[in-house]
Amino acid sequence: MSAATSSLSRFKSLEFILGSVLLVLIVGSVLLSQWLFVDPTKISLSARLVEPFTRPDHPLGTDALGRDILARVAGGGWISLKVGFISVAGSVVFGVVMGLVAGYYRGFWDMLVMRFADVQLALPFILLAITFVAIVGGSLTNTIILLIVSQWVQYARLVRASVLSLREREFILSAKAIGVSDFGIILRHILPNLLGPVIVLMTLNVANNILLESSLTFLGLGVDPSIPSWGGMLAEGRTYLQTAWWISVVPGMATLLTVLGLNLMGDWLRDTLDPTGRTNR
Amino acid sequence: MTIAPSPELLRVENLSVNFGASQVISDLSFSVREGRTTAVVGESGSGKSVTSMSIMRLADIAGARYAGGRIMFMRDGGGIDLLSRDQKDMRRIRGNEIAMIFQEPMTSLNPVFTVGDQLAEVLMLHEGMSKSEALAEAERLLTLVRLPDAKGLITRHPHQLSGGMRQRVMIAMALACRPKLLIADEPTTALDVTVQAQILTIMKELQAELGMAMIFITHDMGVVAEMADDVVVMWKGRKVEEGPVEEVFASPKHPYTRALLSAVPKLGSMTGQPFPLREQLTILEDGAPKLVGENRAQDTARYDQKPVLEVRDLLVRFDIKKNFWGKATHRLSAVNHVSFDIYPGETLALVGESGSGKSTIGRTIQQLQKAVSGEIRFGGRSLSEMSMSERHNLRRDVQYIFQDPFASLDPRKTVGYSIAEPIRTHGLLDNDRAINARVGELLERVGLQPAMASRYPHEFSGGQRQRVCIARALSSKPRLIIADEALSALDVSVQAQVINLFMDLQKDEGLSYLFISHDMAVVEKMSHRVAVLYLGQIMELGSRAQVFEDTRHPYTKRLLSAVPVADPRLRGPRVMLEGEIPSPVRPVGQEPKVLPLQEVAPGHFVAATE
Amino acid sequence: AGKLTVSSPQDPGSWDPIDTFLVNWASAATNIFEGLTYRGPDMKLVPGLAESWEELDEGKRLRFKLRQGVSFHNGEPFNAEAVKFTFERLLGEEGGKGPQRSNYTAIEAVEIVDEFTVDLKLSRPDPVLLTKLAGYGAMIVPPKYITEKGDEHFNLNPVGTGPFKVVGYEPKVALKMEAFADYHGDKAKISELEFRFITEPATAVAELQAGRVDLVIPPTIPVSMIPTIKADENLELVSTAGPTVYALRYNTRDGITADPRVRKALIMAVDRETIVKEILGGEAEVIGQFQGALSFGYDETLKPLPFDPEGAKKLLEEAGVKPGATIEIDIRGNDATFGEVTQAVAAYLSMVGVNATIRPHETNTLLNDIVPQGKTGAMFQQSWGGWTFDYDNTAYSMYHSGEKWNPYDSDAELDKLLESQRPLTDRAEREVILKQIANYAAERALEMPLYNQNAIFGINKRVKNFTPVPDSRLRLNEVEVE
Amino acid sequence: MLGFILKRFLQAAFVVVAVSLIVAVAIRMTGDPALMISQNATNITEADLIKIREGLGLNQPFYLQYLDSLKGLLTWDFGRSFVGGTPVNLLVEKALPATLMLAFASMFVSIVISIPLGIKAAVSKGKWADQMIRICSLVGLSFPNFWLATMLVLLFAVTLKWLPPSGMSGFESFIMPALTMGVILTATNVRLVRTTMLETLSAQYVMVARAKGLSESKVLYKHALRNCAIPLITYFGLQFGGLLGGIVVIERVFNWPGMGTLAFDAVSARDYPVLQAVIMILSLMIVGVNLLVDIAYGLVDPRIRKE
Ligand SMILES: Nc1ncnc2c1ncn2[C@@H]1O[C@H](COP(=O)(O)OP(=O)(O)OP(=O)(O)O)[C@@H](O)[C@H]1O
Ligand SMILES: Nc1ncnc2c1ncn2[C@@H]1O[C@H](COP(=O)(O)OP(=O)(O)OP(=O)(O)O)[C@@H](O)[C@H]1O
Ligand SMILES: [Mg+2]
Ligand SMILES: [Mg+2]
Repeated sequence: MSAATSSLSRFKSLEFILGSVLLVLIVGSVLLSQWLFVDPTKISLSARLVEPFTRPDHPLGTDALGRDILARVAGGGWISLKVGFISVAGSVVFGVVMGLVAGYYRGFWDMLVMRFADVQLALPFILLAITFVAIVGGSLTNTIILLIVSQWVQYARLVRASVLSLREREFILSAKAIGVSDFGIILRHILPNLLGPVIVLMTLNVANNILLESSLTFLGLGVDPSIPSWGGMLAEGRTYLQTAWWISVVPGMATLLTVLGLNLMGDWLRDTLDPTGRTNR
Repeated sequence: MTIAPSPELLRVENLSVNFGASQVISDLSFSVREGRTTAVVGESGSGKSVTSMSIMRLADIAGARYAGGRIMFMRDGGGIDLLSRDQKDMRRIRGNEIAMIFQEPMTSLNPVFTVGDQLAEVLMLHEGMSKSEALAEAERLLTLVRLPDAKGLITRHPHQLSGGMRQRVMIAMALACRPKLLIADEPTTALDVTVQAQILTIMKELQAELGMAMIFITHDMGVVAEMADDVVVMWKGRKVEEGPVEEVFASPKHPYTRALLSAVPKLGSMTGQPFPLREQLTILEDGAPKLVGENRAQDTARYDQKPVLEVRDLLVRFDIKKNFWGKATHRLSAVNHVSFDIYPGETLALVGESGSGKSTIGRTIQQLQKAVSGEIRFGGRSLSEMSMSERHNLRRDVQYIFQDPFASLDPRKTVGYSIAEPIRTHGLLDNDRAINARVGELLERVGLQPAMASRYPHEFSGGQRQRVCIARALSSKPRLIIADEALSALDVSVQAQVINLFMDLQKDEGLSYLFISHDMAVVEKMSHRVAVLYLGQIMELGSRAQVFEDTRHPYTKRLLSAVPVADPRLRGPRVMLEGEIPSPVRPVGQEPKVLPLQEVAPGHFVAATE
Repeated sequence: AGKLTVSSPQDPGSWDPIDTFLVNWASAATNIFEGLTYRGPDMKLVPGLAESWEELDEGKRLRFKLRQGVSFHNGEPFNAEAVKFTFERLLGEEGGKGPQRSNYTAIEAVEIVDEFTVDLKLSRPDPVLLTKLAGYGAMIVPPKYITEKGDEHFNLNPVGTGPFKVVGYEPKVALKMEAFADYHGDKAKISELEFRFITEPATAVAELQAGRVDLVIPPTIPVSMIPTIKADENLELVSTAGPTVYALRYNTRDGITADPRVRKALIMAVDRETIVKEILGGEAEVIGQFQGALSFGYDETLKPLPFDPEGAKKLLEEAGVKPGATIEIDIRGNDATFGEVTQAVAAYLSMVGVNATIRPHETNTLLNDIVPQGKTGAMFQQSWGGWTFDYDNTAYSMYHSGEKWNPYDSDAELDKLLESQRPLTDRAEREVILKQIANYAAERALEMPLYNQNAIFGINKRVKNFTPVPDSRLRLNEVEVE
Repeated sequence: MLGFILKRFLQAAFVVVAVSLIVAVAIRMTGDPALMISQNATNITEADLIKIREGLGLNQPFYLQYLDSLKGLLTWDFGRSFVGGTPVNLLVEKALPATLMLAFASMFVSIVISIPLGIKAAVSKGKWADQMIRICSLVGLSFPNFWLATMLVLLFAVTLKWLPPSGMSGFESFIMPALTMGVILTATNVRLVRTTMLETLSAQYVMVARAKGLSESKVLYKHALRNCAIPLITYFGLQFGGLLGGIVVIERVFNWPGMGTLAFDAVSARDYPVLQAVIMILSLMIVGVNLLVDIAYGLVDPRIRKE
């Protein structure tokens, strides 16, 4: 019963409430944007650069092509969240598997994965991006692939380091002594114990990747500019900062709120997953 | 009874301490006199450490709240209440007037600073010494705690010292500013008897030299008898008894104290017994003592049958240093040509000091460690001949209880999951209800409640965790259990319960045990045969009676004489192992000599002395 | 006296005239080097290092009378030898390694008549040659200096006869110049001139606002930042018609745009006037042909197709294009302004039932792979402008069969027209044919002509006497600073 | 020790060779530099292109070109840039210190901010100071670096005119780029410091240090922090490596003449020799940083020290 009450109190924690409210709000308005807001791609050259809070039909103003900022932020969330989440999910899956294999089996696999990682780390991301985009072209899928390719290493390294210390821990030995298979040990004993730091890195990287998309746009490597995305809007708004700050500040705030919500949820999730109640990472 | 009581130094008055909503200490009062030692004993989790941390005012840093009471500390100008001081004042008292040795001595030294730095730091802070003066003083202190080569030690880092050495450094550090009061929280639990004896002697001598008072916390009644002038007994956050040590030992008043003392195994109490004895036990039920179980001789060993386990000429080495090409230049022979058998229903005890290779033997048997050479046979079949699936099955038949219960439980799985894991892994039961029922039954057998299955390891006390590990080892109905220091974290009353459980299982199911321990009294009580290990080699091997009553090897003798006796009347000088254990690390090609065993009596083997 | 700091978006890497085609080479190097002819901001061809010239042998020989008493920055004298050396270098081994040579292949030989008279012997008449002599590869270089120090040294330490001499060059950072005291023409009014290379528009504008840069030259300032500059009381915006024309060209081979009616319809569907007025802040001129008004060959009677969505719908229906048809537009990813324009174009197209998606590309991939290999969608960005302001330069590359920029179309008649004007040295005759070509291309609607963009200069008000140039070839000897 | 060096050397060689090979192959898939060079030149013929390629040395077989670039690393002569023919080592010698200094400055800013904040957050875990620090640090993660950079420029250079908006010209010019990068790195680093500190703070020796009567700052900054050093140094090392190649955008915004700009321009222009040199040097630097990290391990933590 002590376990039950403590998990209940965890559930009720401020972090969870705040985080979930934020995320529900954001994801909700993103998913419902089609019905809630006007067409985010609708151009109106007669209503360019409308300031926020001055016109009821454009509560958050319009951009240089007269498109409604609120609608674009809401609609653009879809792409941004997709880029953020899919790329993180992909790199987590790949990176964690590689890290587990390298760390648990050591030897040849370890060497292979780690040398791969070295090479990957020595390749600057932006260079990779330009070359990649130059070869295969810019598209949403390619952006995601690019992010996965360049980020799995982080997870692989993190996981490997954790596995290296975990596999020497006595409870792993004791599972072995009982006769649990390697697969069972990795799945049931190692993985749950390294999830904490992975979750933290994930929540940080979702934000990072939403923004990396904007760096790509900034460098001219982005995707179709008429499809709204937070990164794209941030990049677009940069030259307007002195004359129309809202073009970039609004998507920036959206990113901030998402990141905040995610991090709060991430912290909560990690605490919940960690019965020892001790913050690991 | 003391004739002229020395003046009070510290008086704890009606102290109550809370962690969050739960009160862990209630209304505690006791006092410590100048130049005298007060021992605090009691069950695990009864608030001993919290009391000492409260005196140091460190408990509030860890999140405690003082709900009531005072802690009066007498200084020249009269008493001050430590609880009403702020942290800044306390910093002047800490380390200077009151010093403390923490419960986990092995982790008390900061790994990244040299021993000298850490010692000098206190001196520079409180005594205002310059760095060089402080280092000189540090060297003197290290000599004071009988550490060899104090000069060299100054520049060494903690990890380069053995546990015993580190312990003495901690003592030196606590004594650096000649405190008026020293609090020692279980300073010897992690150490084997020989090193423990050394340290206790040093502490007593230093106390006499410096005239300081001591609070000594321990659950080893032998150590209490050895060290204390007064005893405070704690139980569930309260003081249940207090008095001079002889009085408390001779006529304990509170039932808990009685239960505690009755459960203390005494070395030599078994003299003349052919078999281990299963004894009745006093337990407290709702505060009232009750005698449970039966008394019987444990004549379960089946020497007529084939051994369950045969170990032949086992050699385990670790490469310590490697050269340019990655070839080993220095090796450590952790297990050096060891042979023994275990028969069905038999308990073989493996004793020896820390680092003698006991755990390594256990781990090698459980296939967690590769041997360099030698043979291990189960039921007559050699491990090397077995197929993968046979080896897998072996992990059901042989269970290993790890030395450190906390470390061997997955922190993210409920203990129920951990206990059920062997059952699931080997498919012993197939439905969840049956498994849950079995887990509950196992928990009850080790003295815990079935409801605890849904808790996580950190929610248990050290002793409870150890019992969880024992339950897990039992869950697959093994034929052999390797118990590596399986009873060390238990207070004596619980320890006695578990010993009885082991014996009952042995009788009912013919279980065999490889019982690894450095607690000689427990070994004497429960084993059929005993093997004494020293630097990876068996020094003496024979039946319990042979080894304990007809001790042949000088090392065994030393080991036995180092055991503290839980009787304050029997204090006296004893043979001391001087200096450090020789290093087991040898250059390749200079492996330690294998000393041949000679049979001095039927079944009693003794190694030749050099 | 005084110092002028100019922000230029790109460092050409080498100052050797034969190594580069970059306009930003010209904006700095026009102050260092001179050609035989010169063309100022008014676009009139005037004498440069040659005092006069005449055409001989039916345009197959050009005779130049050289200016006397001119010396290079290092003191080396300028004479016929230097001219001969310059062109032989350009057309020889060294020139072959660079991109400039092909512009001057009409020159067969350089013959020295006397120390200050020199003949260019041509293999065929080249009507644009005299203009080409005013810039880029034809800049006269010092023979002794180059022979002694080597070409590599010359790249980084250029020496010419211009009003400014180079005193320091830090690759990717800045080029520093000083007024050349022995300049033969109007001596520079400022004593120091520095070109800083700043790629990022916002950064360049920030530098301008901070007063650390006096002049930001094109193609830096995006239209989106015009209000920022206008709002700053210390700054001023100066613009002039530039050479660059923008169009979305068609894939005339496949898809719906293979039909000229569709191509016309799409042009009519887009309100180019509004785009120019709103998005480009009026800093451009709508065009109906792929050249600007300054270009030789421009037909002022050829008006842009009117904005007529209804007419466009009708034409599309005629051509059998159903509403909801989709096309792709390929553009340069780093051109933010054109990105916005394209989005507006797409929006207009959607109003006539054509849904366009936009694919941005890394510039060089678009230019050297996607377009030449014919991998574009139905439309692709082409921004083009030769400093020579001669329509031939554009039209030949865009319309002649087999040219790099013409991956889809092949029109025998157009080819013939294009080829026929090339050898003509009679300007009037050539102009007629060029206009004919422009009309022919407009008739077939080979591209959607958008606009001719102004060259936009951001300038600090303390700079006086600055005249904007359409072709980036800035010569700053007249400029003064307070 | 020798074995260690040998291993390190082989590892470095592997990374440099692999990275440069990947880049060499990839960049050649993105187009022909001769076309780039002659992009706007009209009337160019195939023969002209061949001449240009010859001039660039592209007529040689790939493996010779590649070996040449490897040799360049050993002789510190990477040939000449395809764009303008500037000797590559000249470019690199200018850009490398610029980037290194900026990376150091950014790390410095981030460390100076994140260590005290991280420690403060750890000490007051769960209290409002902790929450505030964590939330504020996220702001650095929510706006892209070029956006933050522009804001700084507008504030400090355009409005207040305290600092130069761009370029590398002495101490003031470092402040804004370093601050931008520093703030962004800080977002992650605060968390990292907080976490590792939390673990260390629960260690026994921290209690012991307190029991000695040491002041709180000595306890935290001497005893606890030193024990966090290993994970921190590891992470800072990775971060530094990332900075070396990853500050293209910041270099662009601040017009910083560094390796990022050089590399970006080189890729855009398909300037093989420059790109190859930049990549090889960067990967060497990254290997070097890893080595320094390993050496630092031994310095801060005697348990890892080699005998
Ligand atoms: N930081 C803490 N937070 C919450 N509860 C604590 C904390 N420290 C100790 N406790 C609780 O206080 C009680 C007393 O603990 P304490 O460490 O004093 O026991 P002890 O007598 O020293 O036991 P042992 O013999 O196992 O060392 C225990 O129930 C423990 O769970
Ligand atoms: N993995 C290893 N690598 C190197 N040396 C080891 C390793 N494991 C054990 N040793 C060494 O082997 C020797 C025997 O260790 P073992 O753990 O068996 O001792 P023990 O008798 O169980 O001691 P304790 O009573 O302290 O548990 C020790 O000197 C130890 O330092
Ligand atoms: Mg305790
Ligand atoms: Mg052991």
